[in-house]
Amino acid sequence: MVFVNMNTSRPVSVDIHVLFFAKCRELSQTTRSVFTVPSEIRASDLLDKIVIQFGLTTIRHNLIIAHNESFVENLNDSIFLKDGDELAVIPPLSGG
Amino acid sequence: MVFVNMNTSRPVSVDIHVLFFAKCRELSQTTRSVFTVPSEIRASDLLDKIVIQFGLTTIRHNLIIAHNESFVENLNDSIFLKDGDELAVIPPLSGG
Amino acid sequence: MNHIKLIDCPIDVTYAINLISDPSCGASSIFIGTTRDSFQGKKVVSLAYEAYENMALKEMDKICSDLRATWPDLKHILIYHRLGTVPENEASVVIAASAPHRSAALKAVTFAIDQLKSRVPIWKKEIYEGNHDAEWKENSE
Amino acid sequence: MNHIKLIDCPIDVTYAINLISDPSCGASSIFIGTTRDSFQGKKVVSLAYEAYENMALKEMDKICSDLRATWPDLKHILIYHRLGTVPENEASVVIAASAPHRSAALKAVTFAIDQLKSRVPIWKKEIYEGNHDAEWKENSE
Repeated sequence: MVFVNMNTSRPVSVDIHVLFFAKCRELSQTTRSVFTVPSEIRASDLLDKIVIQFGLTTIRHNLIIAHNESFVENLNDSIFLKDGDELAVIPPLSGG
Repeated sequence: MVFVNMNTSRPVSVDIHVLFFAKCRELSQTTRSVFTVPSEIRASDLLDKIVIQFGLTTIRHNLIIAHNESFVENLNDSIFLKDGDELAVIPPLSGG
Repeated sequence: MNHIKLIDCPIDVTYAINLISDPSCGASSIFIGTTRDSFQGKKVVSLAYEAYENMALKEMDKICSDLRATWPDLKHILIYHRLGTVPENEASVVIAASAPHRSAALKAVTFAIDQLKSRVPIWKKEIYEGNHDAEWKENSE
Repeated sequence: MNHIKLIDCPIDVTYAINLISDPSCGASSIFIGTTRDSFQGKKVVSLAYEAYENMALKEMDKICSDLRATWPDLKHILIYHRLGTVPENEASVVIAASAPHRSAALKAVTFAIDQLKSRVPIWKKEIYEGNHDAEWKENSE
């Protein structure tokens, strides 16, 4: 399933909220940012975009993402985004 | 090793303290009794003597014994008793 | 340090937890055994515990030695068992352990309560409401 | 009942234990995670925790569901995690569970702390004495 703009055949873009925590928050120097992304995108590609945009390249390989408060289990999966969706960049956990 | 009275060749008798707990205490109607027994005896034979003497036959097969505050692991073992030794009759445990 | 006691009055769990806490330890694990209010449909009014006290303390001490042999990182171990009448819903046993990391603390407490039930000479009699006979229990688990 | 909280002030362990106690339960198991005073020879002055709060609460709730699916006898479950600055030697996390028998309570708490460390979005930064850089930790165990 691919969402396309019927006029241009390009994927629709959506505005999502990207959240940063812990070391990501410090490196990106923000806690929350609106980011425009394709409505369908492979999770790893989305993560790469965010990593480049927000200066997280040094920790890229330790990051996972959560989409609307649920972990994206496999970064090879495609995710489908809607305007206003919440995407969190998750560095290694250290609760407990 | 057998302790014998050199004059009679009979095993030496010793006086031990027998302790009763929980259901054993209720059945025997005593907490502590001095009992004269051979200084060397198989643990199961000793237990049988106590069971008969103190009215514990109904629960005989649930009993173990402790000699000077240590469990006798195997009732087939011989135990060597001295005057004043402490022997406890131990019904099934229910601590916790 | 090992804290071992047979106690005739209510066990102060908060005190017990403070006793085993230590700045070097990231983990404390605590088990509390409590008198339950019923057994096979009979309402338990109270429990009475008795012990072969000297031997029970020796066996509790041996449990501590066994724990330390298996988990050398353990810092403090506490085994408190109550004796005498224990009203419904009060703690009959508290076992606690502290260690730098959680695994030792958690495993030690689980092992200790299993050991306590199988080798410490303590007995429990349940007293029921109505005219059910009181019963000496047997650990089976 | 499930008791789940992210807390900005000291966790009251005694209150937590009372919350999970129940007349039908013979066993309570409690785990307390505490800030340690040193890491690799550096003295820890304090820890700061932050969470993705909404998601953390969701994940803590999922842990409770998983526990109840595995040990249906569990009565009460409590998962409290502290956020913000936690001084040395204070509890950062308390997990507790009650059940009629000890096995469920003990296993559930062990499982819950493992799960919490691996899937609840909470992060810890250690602040050291002297001029060592503060460090975001990673759970590895």
